[in-house]
Amino acid sequence: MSAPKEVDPVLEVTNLNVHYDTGHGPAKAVNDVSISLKPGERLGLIGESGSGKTTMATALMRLTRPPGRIASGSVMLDGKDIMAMSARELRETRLRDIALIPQGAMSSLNPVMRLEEQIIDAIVAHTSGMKRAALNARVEELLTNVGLAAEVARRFPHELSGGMKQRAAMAIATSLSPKVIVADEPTSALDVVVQRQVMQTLGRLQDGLGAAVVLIGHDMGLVAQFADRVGVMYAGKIVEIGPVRQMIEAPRHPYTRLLVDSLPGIKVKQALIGIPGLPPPLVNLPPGCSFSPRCPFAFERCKNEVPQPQEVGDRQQAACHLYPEHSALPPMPVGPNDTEAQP
Amino acid sequence: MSKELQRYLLTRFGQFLLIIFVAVSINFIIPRLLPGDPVQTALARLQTAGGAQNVDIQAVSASYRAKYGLDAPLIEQYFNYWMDLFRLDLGVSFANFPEKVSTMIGNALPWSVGLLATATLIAFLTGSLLGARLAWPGAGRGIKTLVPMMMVLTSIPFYLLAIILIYFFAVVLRWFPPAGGVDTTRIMRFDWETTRDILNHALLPALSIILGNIGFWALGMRSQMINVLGEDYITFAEAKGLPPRRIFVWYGMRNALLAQITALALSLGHVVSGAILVEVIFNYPGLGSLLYVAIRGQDYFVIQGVVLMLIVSLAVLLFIVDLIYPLLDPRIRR
Amino acid sequence: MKALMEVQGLTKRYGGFTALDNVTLSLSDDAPSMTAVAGESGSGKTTLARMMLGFIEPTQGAVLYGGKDVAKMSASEKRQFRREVQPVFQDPFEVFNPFYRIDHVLTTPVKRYRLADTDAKAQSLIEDALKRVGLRPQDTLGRFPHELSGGQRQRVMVARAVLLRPRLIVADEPVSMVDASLRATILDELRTLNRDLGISIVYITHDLTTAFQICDNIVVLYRGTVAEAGAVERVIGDPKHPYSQLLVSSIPLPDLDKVWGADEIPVTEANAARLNNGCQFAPRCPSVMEQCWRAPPPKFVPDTQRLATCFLYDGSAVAPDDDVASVFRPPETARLG
Amino acid sequence: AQVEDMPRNETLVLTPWGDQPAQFANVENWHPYLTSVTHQRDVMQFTVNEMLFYTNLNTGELIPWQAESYEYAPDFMTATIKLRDGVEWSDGEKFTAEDVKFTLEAVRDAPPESRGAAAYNEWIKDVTINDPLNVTINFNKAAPRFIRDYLALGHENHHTILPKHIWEGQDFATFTNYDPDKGWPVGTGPYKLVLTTNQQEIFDRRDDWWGANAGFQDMPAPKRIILVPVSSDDAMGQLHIANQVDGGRQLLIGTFEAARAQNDKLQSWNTEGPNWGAPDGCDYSLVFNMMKEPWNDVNLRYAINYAIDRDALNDIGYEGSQKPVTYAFSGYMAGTWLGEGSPLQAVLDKYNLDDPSQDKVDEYMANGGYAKDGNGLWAKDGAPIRVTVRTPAFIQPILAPLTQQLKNAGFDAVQAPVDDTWLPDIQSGNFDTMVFVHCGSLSEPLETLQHYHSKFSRPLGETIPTPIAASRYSNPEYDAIIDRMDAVTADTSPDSGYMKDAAAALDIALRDLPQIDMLEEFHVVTFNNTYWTGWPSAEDPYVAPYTPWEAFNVVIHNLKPSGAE
Amino acid sequence: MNRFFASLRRNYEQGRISAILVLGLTILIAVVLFGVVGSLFVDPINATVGAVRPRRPPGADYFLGTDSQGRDMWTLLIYATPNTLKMGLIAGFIGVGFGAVLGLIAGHFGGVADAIIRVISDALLTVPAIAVLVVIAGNIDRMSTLIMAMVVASLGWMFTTRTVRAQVLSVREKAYIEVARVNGEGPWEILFAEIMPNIMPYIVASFVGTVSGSILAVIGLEALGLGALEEMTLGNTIYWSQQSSAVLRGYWWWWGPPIVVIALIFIGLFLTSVGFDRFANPRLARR
Ligand SMILES: Nc1ncnc2c1ncn2[C@@H]1O[C@H](COP(=O)(O)OP(=O)(O)OP(=O)(O)O)[C@@H](O)[C@H]1O
Ligand SMILES: Nc1ncnc2c1ncn2[C@@H]1O[C@H](COP(=O)(O)OP(=O)(O)OP(=O)(O)O)[C@@H](O)[C@H]1O
Ligand SMILES: [Mg+2]
Ligand SMILES: [Mg+2]
Repeated sequence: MSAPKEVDPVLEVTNLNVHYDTGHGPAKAVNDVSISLKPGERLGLIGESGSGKTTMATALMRLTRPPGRIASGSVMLDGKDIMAMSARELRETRLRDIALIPQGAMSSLNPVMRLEEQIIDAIVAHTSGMKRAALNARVEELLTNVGLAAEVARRFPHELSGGMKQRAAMAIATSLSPKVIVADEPTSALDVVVQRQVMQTLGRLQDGLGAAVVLIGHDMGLVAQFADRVGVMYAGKIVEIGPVRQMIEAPRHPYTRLLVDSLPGIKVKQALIGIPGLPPPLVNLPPGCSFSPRCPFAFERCKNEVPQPQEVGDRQQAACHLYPEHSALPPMPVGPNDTEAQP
Repeated sequence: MSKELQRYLLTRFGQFLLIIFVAVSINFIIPRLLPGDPVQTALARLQTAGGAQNVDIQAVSASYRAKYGLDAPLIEQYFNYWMDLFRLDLGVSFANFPEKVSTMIGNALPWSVGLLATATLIAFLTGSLLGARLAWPGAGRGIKTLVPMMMVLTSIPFYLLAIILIYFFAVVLRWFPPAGGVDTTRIMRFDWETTRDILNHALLPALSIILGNIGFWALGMRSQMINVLGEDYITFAEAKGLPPRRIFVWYGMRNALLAQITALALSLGHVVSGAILVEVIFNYPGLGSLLYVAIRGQDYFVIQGVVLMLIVSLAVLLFIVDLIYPLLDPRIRR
Repeated sequence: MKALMEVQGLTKRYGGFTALDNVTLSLSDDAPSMTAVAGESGSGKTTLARMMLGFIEPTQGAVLYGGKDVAKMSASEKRQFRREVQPVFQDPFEVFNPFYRIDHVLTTPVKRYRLADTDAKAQSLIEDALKRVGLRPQDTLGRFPHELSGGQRQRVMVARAVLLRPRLIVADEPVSMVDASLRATILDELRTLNRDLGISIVYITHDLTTAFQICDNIVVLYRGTVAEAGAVERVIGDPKHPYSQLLVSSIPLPDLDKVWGADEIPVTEANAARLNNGCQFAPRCPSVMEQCWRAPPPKFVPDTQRLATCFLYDGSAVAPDDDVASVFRPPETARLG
Repeated sequence: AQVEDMPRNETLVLTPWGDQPAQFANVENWHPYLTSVTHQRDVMQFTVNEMLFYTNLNTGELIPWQAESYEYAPDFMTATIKLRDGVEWSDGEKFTAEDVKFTLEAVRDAPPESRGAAAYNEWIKDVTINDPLNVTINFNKAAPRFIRDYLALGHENHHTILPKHIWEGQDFATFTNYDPDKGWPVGTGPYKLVLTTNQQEIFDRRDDWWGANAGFQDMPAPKRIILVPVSSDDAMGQLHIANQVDGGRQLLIGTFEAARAQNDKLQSWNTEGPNWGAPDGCDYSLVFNMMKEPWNDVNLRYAINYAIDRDALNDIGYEGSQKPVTYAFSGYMAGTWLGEGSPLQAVLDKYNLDDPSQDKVDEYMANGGYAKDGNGLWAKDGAPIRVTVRTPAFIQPILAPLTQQLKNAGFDAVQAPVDDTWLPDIQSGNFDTMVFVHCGSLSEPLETLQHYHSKFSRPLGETIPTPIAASRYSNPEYDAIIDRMDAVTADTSPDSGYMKDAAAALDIALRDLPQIDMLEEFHVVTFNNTYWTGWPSAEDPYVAPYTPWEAFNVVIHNLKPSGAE
Repeated sequence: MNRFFASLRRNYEQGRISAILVLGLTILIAVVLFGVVGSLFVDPINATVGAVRPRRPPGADYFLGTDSQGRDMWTLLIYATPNTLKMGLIAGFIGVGFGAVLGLIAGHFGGVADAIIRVISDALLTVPAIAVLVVIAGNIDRMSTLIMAMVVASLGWMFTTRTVRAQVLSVREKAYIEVARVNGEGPWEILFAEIMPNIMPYIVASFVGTVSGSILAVIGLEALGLGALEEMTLGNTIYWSQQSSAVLRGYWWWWGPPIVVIALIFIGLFLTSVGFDRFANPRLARR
């Protein structure tokens, strides 16, 4: 499915900055990120470990904890700024309007409470006057929705497999039909078969609820299979965002391109090519483009000037100095697979 | 009950028996390692009682020796010791012949349990609550200043605290009775007057134990709670939009308390040996005082009996913790 | 064929639970190969690896190295074995003792196995190994593990193995904790080791795409039993066993034309209780037949260079001996140089 | 049985003597002759029980009670006691000669651990009843002091008469003498036991007491007597301040002064300090094991004597509340035969042992052939003289200052841990030196002097019959004098033969110095006048003030309500 | 050494060495200095029995008054403080050393050794120190601070064993232990070179805990009169003040100063252990 066009966005993130205070100064884990999300849209966010995906996901719900802090920016959810809400409003908004499927579903369930209590907890916190029987019925319904047997409700988290826990978290996240679901790597610890099952469940739920989904992951394949639109994060920034097909077939940002190239297929055997070098330390970002030290196309300007996102195609934006000079990414220069590879 | 649970319980029970066996054997050996002759020592105190100077020592010690079974070979004594234990017979007090040690312990026990266990539990509960609150983000000013004060109090051994409390509240201010379990002229009945009198007397000693322990629990709880609050399930609970109180109690404290339970059992078990001085200082009629007097008088079987009590109760408490732990922590219930 | 390592009827039980059930696999000594072991979580991959490394002892069967049973080796044979069979672990952080610098894992084997008689020689050995995996010694040595990235740490571990010039590396999910972009680099290095140094490699993974890319042959495990085995092109390109089919169809590919099967996989395992002696996959199998419940299927060879333990291929030949390696294709030595 | 509340001002609250566990033991055993059951000395003697006679130890005056008088035959082989008419047991039975005969013979035949059994067995042949109020004791040998020592002194743990009609046929070793339903324990005293728990032993006044009926005495004033346990000096002080007790356990002088500062109703024996207390017939002495090297060397013993500064010991250990002495003659009747003109006083003055002097230490040590070693310690043949200062717990205050004084004089002195092995070690002779409490004369000099008689001495390793003979001194010359004195009654006039012998014996004792007497024990007995007045004191010394002594019964009869609410 | 400072700096920068640790150590050092430096300025004679007039309140002559035995409290305190600390340290070293070795062995080798060590340590955990002390006190002719320390240590190792064992069990599962094996290290080398350094923070934390536990126990036993009465220690001072009813008599200078010093020692140890706790448990450091 594709996103409806001229509708107001349900979630609009503007210039979000999240910093971790460290002994060496603030680490800019989310650096001036703006994205918007239409109702019912599926947005994938990928990026390598430490690029700020989880930080971003938690910041969307204002769950950032010290030493992290939301330095600036706004997160408008259906016209209301989450950053400006009172504690009470915030509590009511969470789960009811925006829900999180946490990264570590394995450890996101209270080990000493039965699953049903944890689901009921969530419902009771937002609705009043529900009878126990009604609650039980709702729990059963939610579990069935995610493909779990009703009997599972009586179990403790440790009695569930990883996939089941992930589904349980999903059941909780969808219990109040939120408008936005943020799913932070919901399947990274699962094997492919279970991964597929879980993602399909999520897709089905999303269809049913009409909620917008932000799916976070580091696996381009997985995100491609699920999302309508994909954003690529690098060192706290969204370096490129666009419709999924364009991102895979015609990536404009060199990093996206390298990322796609590093993915092996199962059709033909090919050389495995990684991206040389390391992401920069977040407390000490290079002055220009954060990717410039690793970029095969980097030139002088990249080292001095931070590139701003710009349209590079149909609904596709990239933050790269190659544009608008180039209309597409030039062919890859071939160089030794070395840390200090330069164009 | 699952097979695994049965096996778990059986293993634990086996361990429990083994520990009891070892500890009780140690307890058998301890007084027998004492130099000198326990009977002579027992007679010694009689002689200082005056007037008994014309008792025939030889005859008496022989008759005592036979009476206490101390003329048998060691291995036989050991066997008899176990037999007696099964009959709950702890022997007699030399100092208070023919009083049974079990009777003496039975008389002292309620006082100790009433005072020390209650005080320890109160300290545990309030301390844990304070510690948890301290770890909770945005703890109030009150708690932030209260807890360090508690820490300082904890730094003073509680028998020393008892001295200070007596000085201020019993000697200088005279708000509380300084010593004893009840008023000397009180006829004990099951009525309010008696209860109040008992509480009145228990207050200062209890306070010294509570104040002396609260910070310890607060600190332990604080670090457990900080660990727990770092867990993902707390973040997820927040993401669920739960009220803070719910998160605090059911997601935070509930998990943090788990780690404190074993410590509680250990400290409950050590309550008596740790609080001997408190009881002595307050002239409180509990096990601590009993043990103190027995130690000073080297009253052989009484020391052995009280120590046995302590050993067994601690082992039992630890065993109980093992038993209820699976109930508290479903993860162990496999 | 001379065998480097023979895994013979290997079975491991934990309590009543069978983690690995009667697996036989021999690795040829003639042509250093790359063999993948794949399967879902809990299928017994790590269990197999740890027995091959001699970390745990099998319940039944044996691991023979150079013809000797690893469990019964003398101290000096064990030393030799230890040196020649090296692991690469999954988690690139846990393999480093946080107390020591990176150097510790490199200097210790040099000392313990007396690989060099002088310090200078030792130093050059270490630097060589690091360079071989694309690390610059001066940037790497002297650092603490947490000062290196996951990818770098994993490469150090590969360097460690290189240093010892083993005959066999057992790599248990060496890249599952590493970012996609680094994954390629490390696997490429493993392949180079195999080609250039003639080291046999057992690559354990649940990622079929990488297995396909670097390995010659693959063994697909399901609940401790071999579901399918053979040349990667065969097994992954055209899976025969319903389980391998499920696996391959579940691979999320960044290929919008190859969408995930729209059919949802049944989540609950109906009839799981029925299973007692039959095919392990029967409860989940879409093409389950009556006989699947009764006895475990034998190793059928439906076509060349593969076997599948599935009654669907009843009628095909049965692998002559139990050894799954019997259907392996020889390594692509051609690509060498 | 239901026990009613009683107003505090009609209740007398006492504690046992000395440190007790905070709980009573054996609360259902009221056998007065069991050595280990301490009710007799703690409370029974002035509530349920009475004695034939008491003695006012301050004057020597006999206070007849259940009996009217006693009389010895000239050869001291028999004594006849005349009982008072009208004495009744609490169950209404008459108190008669039968009871006396029964008791004396029962104790004579009792198991050895019974109180007094050994002595009765040694002295008493049998008892004959002359008529219901007249009974004669027949002795095995001349016993000029038996009646006084065991039946009349009113001093701790001496003996009470038992009701034959209850005790007859009981097993003396195991009978508990307790049955509330039957009104046991039965005695002739004005109080009956109404409640006995680990916290309290309560006695209520019995208004049918014989003494009032017979016009012998008025009813005692307290309607109830409660005995409560107290475990420490501190606690006792606190109880006194809070008016929760009226008397019992002594206080340390400091505690007494502190308590008195907070409660001016408290009194002791004297009205001024630091000698607040009353003597108890004992002193603290440093005993040498005469059977061991080098303690058998009189030079060493003398040197040690002169190293000791008794005043300083008194000051540091006891805040000046005791009295320096050089021999164990107590402050009771000694006043009547010591002092100006007494031959005994002359001997004490001659030796003048209380004269600390380093010069004398050096001199005696030199005489004994000792010299100081490299560490400045007295040594012989290179081996320093180690003086181990051991004490029972109740003399512990003397331990530190005494050790320090010996150290200062150049001895290698150490404190031994305080425990209860001291007595077995005394008995077996397994010690070098020991600080011990030497209880001597309450009445006549012989009481103390006889303790060095060799009949108590034994070779090393053999058990001595009484710890008072710890030094194992033996001297035939000395024995002869003591034997002479033992056969006659005490005539303490200065010129009597008895006193001449006493002086001769004392001279030998001080010359040989088998032990060094240091301080006479004065206990700061403390009474509270808040509810009860009429306590004995130096100003009104009608009887000795100690609760464990039987004569404390006289105190009960002298108490008057203060009128306080 | 270089490595030590490097790691110190790293830890400090990571916020693991906290103000609390510094404060705790400062207090402890101050207490030690009080004893060490103080002893240069006072005459030890004044702390012997009968050296000065007994029972004087604080004043010009006696800075902290004198006790019932004629000892100058100030001098006494200066000599008693290091003695008490010494006992704690000795007991701490012995207890933790013994406990850590047993914990390491039990955790690392498992099996029979583990079972035996566990049963014995669990059993001893239930035996009160007093019982053992009574036996020892009875068997020696003279109690000394060293023996006190040993007795307390003999019952103070079990907690260390427990913690160390638990830590070894978790470290033992780490992959780097297996790496060490294939690197050719033997079991003992693995235990001491690979495992032990990683649980050092726990051992150190446990040392601080054991020292304060031992001091607590020593003072408790001394206050019961079971100590080495001839030696100058804080617990003995408390004992003598109790013996003389100092509380009731309002002679606060007998019990007050020792209590203050004891409290300072405990506060110092306590802060140090809190500080080390953060060291051993980085998560705590972040708050
Ligand atoms: N508590 C913290 N203190 C300091 N820095 C932190 C903290 N948490 C995260 N960071 C840093 O912030 C950056 C972003 O972290 P984040 O967890 O958002 O990454 P991610 O993209 O979710 O990675 P992953 O794929 O591993 O989940 C990382 O560089 C990380 O080191
Ligand atoms: N020490 C053990 N005790 C009991 N069961 C074990 C043990 N080790 C492994 N198992 C069980 O054996 C089975 C196979 O485990 P193994 O670790 O070999 O699987 P794996 O294929 O490596 O899985 P993964 O992909 O999750 O690493 C699992 O079900 C596991 O729970
Ligand atoms: Mg993340
Ligand atoms: Mg595995």
